[in-house]
Amino acid sequence: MSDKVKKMQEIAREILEKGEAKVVIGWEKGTHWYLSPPAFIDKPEEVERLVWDDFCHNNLSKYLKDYVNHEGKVAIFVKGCDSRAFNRLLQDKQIERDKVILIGIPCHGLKDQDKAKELGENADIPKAKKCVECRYPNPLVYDYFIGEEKALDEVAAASEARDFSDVEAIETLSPDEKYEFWNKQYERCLRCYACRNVCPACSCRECIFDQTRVGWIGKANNASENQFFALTRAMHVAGLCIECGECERVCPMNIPIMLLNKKLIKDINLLFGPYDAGVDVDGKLPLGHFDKNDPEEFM
Amino acid sequence: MKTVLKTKLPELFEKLANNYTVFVPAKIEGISRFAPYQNGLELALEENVLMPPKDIFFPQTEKMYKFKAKDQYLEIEDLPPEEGQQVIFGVRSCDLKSIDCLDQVFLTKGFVDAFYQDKRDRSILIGLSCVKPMENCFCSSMGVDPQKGVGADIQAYDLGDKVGFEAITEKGRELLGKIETLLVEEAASVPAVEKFVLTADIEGVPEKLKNMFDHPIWDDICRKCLNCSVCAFVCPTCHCFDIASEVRGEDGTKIRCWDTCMFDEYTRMAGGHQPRPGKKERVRNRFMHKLRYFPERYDMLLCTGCGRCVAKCPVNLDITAVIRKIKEAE
Amino acid sequence: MKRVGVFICHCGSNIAGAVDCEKVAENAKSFPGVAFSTDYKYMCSEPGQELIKKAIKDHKLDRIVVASCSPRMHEPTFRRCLESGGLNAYLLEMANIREHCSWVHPDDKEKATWKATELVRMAVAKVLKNEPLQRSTIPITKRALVIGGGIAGIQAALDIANAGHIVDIVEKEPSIGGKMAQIDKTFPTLDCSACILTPKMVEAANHPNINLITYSEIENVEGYVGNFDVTIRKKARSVDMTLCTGCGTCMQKCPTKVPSEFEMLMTDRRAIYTPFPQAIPNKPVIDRKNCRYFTTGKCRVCEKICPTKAVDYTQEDELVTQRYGAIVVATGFDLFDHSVYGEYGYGKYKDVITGLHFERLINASGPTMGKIKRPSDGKVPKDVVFIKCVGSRDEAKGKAYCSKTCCMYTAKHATLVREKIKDSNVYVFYMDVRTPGKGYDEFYTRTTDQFGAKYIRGRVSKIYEKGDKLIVRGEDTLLGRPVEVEADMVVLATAMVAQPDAAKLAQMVGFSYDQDNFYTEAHPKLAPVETHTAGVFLAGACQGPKDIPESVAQASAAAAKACGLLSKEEMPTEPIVSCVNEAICAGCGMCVPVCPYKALDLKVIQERAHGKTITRKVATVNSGLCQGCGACTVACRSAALNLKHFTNEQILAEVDALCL
Amino acid sequence: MSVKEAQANWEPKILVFACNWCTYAGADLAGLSRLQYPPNVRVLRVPCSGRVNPQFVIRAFQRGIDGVLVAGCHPGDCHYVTGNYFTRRRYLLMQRLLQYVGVDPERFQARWISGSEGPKFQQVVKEITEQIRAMGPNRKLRDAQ
Amino acid sequence: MKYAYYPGCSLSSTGIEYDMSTRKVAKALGVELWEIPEWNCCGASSAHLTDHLLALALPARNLAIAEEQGLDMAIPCAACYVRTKATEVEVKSSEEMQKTISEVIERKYTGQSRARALLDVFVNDVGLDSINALVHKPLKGLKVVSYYGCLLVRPPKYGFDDPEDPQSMDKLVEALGATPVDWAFKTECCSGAHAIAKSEVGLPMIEKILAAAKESGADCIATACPLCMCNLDMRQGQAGSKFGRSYNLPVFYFTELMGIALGIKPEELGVNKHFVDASGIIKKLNEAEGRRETA
Repeated sequence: MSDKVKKMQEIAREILEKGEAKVVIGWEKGTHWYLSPPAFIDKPEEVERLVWDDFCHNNLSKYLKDYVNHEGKVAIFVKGCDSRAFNRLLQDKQIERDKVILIGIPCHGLKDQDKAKELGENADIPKAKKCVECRYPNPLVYDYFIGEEKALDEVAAASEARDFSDVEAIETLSPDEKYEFWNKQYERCLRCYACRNVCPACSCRECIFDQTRVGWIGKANNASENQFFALTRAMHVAGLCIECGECERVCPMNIPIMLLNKKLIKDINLLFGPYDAGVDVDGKLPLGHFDKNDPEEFM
Repeated sequence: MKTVLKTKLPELFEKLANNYTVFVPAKIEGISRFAPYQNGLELALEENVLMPPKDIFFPQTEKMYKFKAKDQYLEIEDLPPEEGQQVIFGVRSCDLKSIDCLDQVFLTKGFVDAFYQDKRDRSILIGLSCVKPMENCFCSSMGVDPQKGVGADIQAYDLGDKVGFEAITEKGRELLGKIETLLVEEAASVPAVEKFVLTADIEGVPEKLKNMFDHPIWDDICRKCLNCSVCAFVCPTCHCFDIASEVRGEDGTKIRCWDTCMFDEYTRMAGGHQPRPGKKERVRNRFMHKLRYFPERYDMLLCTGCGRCVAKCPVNLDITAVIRKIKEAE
Repeated sequence: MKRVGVFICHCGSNIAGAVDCEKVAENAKSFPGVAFSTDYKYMCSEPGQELIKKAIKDHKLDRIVVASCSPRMHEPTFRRCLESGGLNAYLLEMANIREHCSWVHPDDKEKATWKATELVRMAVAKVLKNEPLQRSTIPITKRALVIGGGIAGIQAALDIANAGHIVDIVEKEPSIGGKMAQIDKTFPTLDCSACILTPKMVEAANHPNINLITYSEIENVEGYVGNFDVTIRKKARSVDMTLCTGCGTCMQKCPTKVPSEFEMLMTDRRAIYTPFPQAIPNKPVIDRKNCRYFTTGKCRVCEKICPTKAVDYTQEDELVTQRYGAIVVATGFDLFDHSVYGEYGYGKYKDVITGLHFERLINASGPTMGKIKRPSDGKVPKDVVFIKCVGSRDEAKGKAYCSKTCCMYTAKHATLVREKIKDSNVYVFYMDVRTPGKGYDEFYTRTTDQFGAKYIRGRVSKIYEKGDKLIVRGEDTLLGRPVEVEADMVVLATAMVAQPDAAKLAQMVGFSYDQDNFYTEAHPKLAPVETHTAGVFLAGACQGPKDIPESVAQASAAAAKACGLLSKEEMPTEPIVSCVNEAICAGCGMCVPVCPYKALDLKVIQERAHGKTITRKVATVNSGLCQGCGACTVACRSAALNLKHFTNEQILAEVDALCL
Repeated sequence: MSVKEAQANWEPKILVFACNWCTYAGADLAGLSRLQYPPNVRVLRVPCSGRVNPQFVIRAFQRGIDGVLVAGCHPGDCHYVTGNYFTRRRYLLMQRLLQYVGVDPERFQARWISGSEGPKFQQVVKEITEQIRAMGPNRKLRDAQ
Repeated sequence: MKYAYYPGCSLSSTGIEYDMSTRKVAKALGVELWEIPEWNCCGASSAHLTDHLLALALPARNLAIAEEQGLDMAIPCAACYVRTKATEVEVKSSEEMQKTISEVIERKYTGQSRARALLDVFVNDVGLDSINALVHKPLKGLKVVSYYGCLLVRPPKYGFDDPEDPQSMDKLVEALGATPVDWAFKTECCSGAHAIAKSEVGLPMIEKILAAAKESGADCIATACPLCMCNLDMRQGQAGSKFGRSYNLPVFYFTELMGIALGIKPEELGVNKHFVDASGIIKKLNEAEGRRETA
């Protein structure tokens, strides 16, 4: 067992024994070696279930929404992306800071589950795509911290610059080629809403896609409705997406959802100045304010 | 047994396609599913496909009829009937069993669904045996024989570089006759099934669940669920649907679309009341339906052990683990 | 089943000339929900309106579409028609088939008729989803608040008070009077500023309808037009206003000397003080930051000496909340801090002063008793240089705008120097001389011709000290030559800028301000004293640089607007406002910053869920503030916010109807 | 009518979301001034361009509109003070997103048209109509009906 | 501490003592100067008056070489500094310009490597405390006016010090033990090349600076620019005779003063190359030193 896992379990045990929180949310081993799904630990004796390995993909902060009316505190483990998700939910007033105990873990980048399954346990498994481009591997906010502070620097140093080449590749296509590409992607969308439900930027009480009575979207599954869903969701998370990449990971149809989200991130940065969602809790949202000197193209 | 080289299968499908719509397992845009055979299609015969054959009989979106508002009345107009026979090749035992489940729902107990029945009647099923269970397969635990499914018109066997055929029904025999020229009669033994990675002990579970509606186990099981519908939409047996109208001015179409007990709207009543308000109620319903309610009504499980939900669940909410927890529960 | 009536207007031949109105009426009959459809020559005429009213009755119509001219023209007419026909006014929709159809497509009757039909179809689809809306009224509190007690605030308060309404003036300093009290003479008449200001101050103080709330600041503003709930922080004066007689003994005996802000720090005041002798109220306050008792715990001299025992060290800040019907904002201006100008010495040269310093230097009650003496050594300056546009018309270091008053006050200063120091030389460096105003240019001409001030057109690039002189180096652009002046004193015409806390107050009250933090009028031409927030008006230099007559004029204008509002008992409200579906609202607050009227806020509600009582936050719309723009509805991702009369459902229905 | 005939008789349909205070008034002025333009535009009145939810735009394309114009007051002139600044932010993004998924740039446009700019309204809708006519019917994002 | 050293053309000719003293002082302070191999002209004056892109591209090549080494550039000459800084600022603010420039110079320059004035490096990177600690021979009693010239701290967006009243050189000479004298001509123009081409314009400008320095009571002038040095030192006699005055004000590069205080022999620093004889000052300093030692 690695020192980190030991430390994790120690902290969790301490929190539960002292009664600081009633539940600790972490990760545990799942059906296969390459799966580390979320775990909910209520009792000190269960802390041994907790793990930290290359597959702790799930962004745990989203679960805090389930504990809004929970009595007492909830403790959760946060990677860089989980902490940004936490900040986002805080910014959306969906959770209260003092009802949560955050245990920060610097993250070296997780491994690709599909590749892991394909290549086997002893192979050199590549990083998950979302982790290759990660720029915030360290938790931005935490009450406890796993590992040494210097690990923060190491991890931060290892993180790479944001890469928009995939977005740019699509931008260079002709309109018809673009449409063909996206139409193909969304033709196969099941509208299972896994992307939405896993997304920490989606904090609505009732999503408009569930409001059939208003008639935003039809129940029918076809490329047109599915693209309404895709574009609307992209606009709804514009300026809020923290690039955890969970939407794309959980999509059973392998739709490159982050290509849409990254396009908006790229444009927001280009048009309105650098902005990273979930970093500054007190900052203004890109679509929540304006600048009189915003680019003028509509003359 | 009548056999054909796997490399010759396209030729065989080509021939059948003259008279039938031939659904074969194929990989399209990286997703494996049943698709009408056409030249150049990338076949996916190594493993079972991600999307089950369910949507051939029960499409995700199905038009039912058209209507037109006139003065204070509605005029109903039936859609032109679909015609032609279809062959579905390569249905694994778990999916054959799932069709059996769907048949129960849509064709028995005095409730016959005309849309389903029509498609079902026009279909000839060719099963395909499994040799190496996939990592998430546990069909044998659910009482399914991976070598020989139920309800197939023809059972095909994976013989390595060849496929062997065995007619089960009259329809099947007739179909085999049509491709006889491509088949070779030879003695062949079906290879034994390899060991399953995943298993589940279902013994006594449906009975035990009768007294577990209020069991605290559900509080724990439900917690990581996201209430998405990946599991239901990749499930070969889930069959809930919702009927809706698409209205454009005076004209409208009634459609029915897959629905799932994971969604908020599924049980929300007209007045806004929500009897299954949270994850717990919805997750409980899903497993209760699969493992208790369905067996109670139709005397069969509503899980065939295909493992698709285990593979695709974003949070690894594994039904075999749930079964284990139910077994262990006090 | 809803029953829509459709009425197609010919507008004489205005519409019928290009659109086949009979055909449009006929087409409309088949639209879902339409129970009656007809056309008529002039729908807006008396018989036309009667036709509609009769049809409502005869055909049991419950909503109406009128296809005629622009709704911007006759929507009120037909709304009244519906009301008198017994329907709610908001069950009307109009299809604009004149301005948007017949008039612009006069030559293609077929296409115009096609378009008119579609416009009617859109209107029908929308009206099917219209809801009856009720206009309501809000009561008006007959009391006005004037924020700022300078000349603008005093004038506005006097005008409102004279109209018979109660007015409170809130002033942050211990005395009213503002910047005008510091000024010596006023241009172009050179009459004494105090002589014309103090009578106004006294009048305000004695007016039965005016309450002075000095040494106080606005803490919070809630509510909306007619009903602003304003919390005022009355800072602790440490002197009981009811006991103090203003005898001034305490101010003589106080041992602590503090540089006087009123005198631009050029002389001292005491820790217990009134800002200037004519202060109103003429009762002192204790400056607790500098008071010996408050800093060391010992002293209490003023307490001992006070004959009426008015000194009270235990006083605390007091928060009072009062409801007002109207607010006049008259918070004035500040002066540009010229220390950003390195070329003028970063403010470190003692004899480089601002115009306001100069006002105090020449004021008979100022630190030098009206003798012009330079601050460094008290010498009477012989050579005085004035530099205009310091901080104004300078995008690099200051503000882009023209500060408007500096040309005139510099001319005034130049005149006064020449008048008081006979053998003096006055140099004025300028970019332009701008003197639009009654008697202004004549005054400037006198300054140069009669008083001999030397105007040099050019900027000053550097000032440095050489011995006891200041070397002012610049360029005379008319001669095209560098010039150097050896000066004894330099006076900078620093720009008028917004008060440092201007933005904070605007955010509190809820109106907008420009990039320089000056308050933005509702319309630069047609609503120059209103703000975008109903019931809030602007007076004086808080809106932009102004001289005294302009400030006074605007103050009276703002007062007139306020009086107009206060003269009513109540005012009607438009029901087209946003509303919140609390069941859906997640309380994320994304709508709040989008609202320009501060109409959105979050509130806590209680509800039962899963058998427990829980509290959660939801958005709430203040329908008194909401103007119905609908920006919030788009910010709301879950569509919990909707705009009445322009709901999501209605707009979607219009889009759908158009696409058939 | 056969499919071919329908195609031959195709007329572009263009939806204009117009704010009540500027662009709608501008369109009224175009009418008052009898400025002619093609009969292919339909003006949908909204209080402010800030009311135009991007979802309305996608919906229009779904249902078969060939081009959408969102128009409002010039920045700084908004009747509701700041509404159009939000419109500008939102649609700078939306426009790029639509182009990114293959919608031709001509099909979605945004313009500032004031109440006094009747001629501009005329010119803009003329231009858009001609552009769209040259491109033919929009099939992208469109539902099968 | 390591920097890419860019001496520029003046430092191998008229300003050779600036180069000598810089290298000596840097060594003494433990600052490693890696001279940019094959450095090219910064393009001063001529390039930016003729072609904007050329003016940016010339320094960009030097910066690119520095960037390849992962080093910031240390630049003694004020003109070289301001031209190089201009390139850095432009590249950082415009991605497009960055691409264009990289294309022109056929090297990648991303704006990572920064242009630094040598004075900035010594004062802000090495630090006044560290310098002070290394002072062997404090310049006790020496009154110095710091003359920054017109380029070193301007325009404000390039500068590392106040554009109107800079302080870094004043603080530096103070750290060396000398007495900085405040004056109003710190950033006055020395007339640049006018002194050569239009002496009737140039000489009065030089004269004003010298007069102000003299009037302030200073013993000498410290400077950071080879052209300023030329004008104030070489043309001091010319300016003086034109106005009938004699100033006798030695002018030093600040690096020379540093060298002297650090105990380096004046000849090694090139002090003997001045036009206005500085030996008097050196002598006085030595005498004071001697007195202190014997005392």
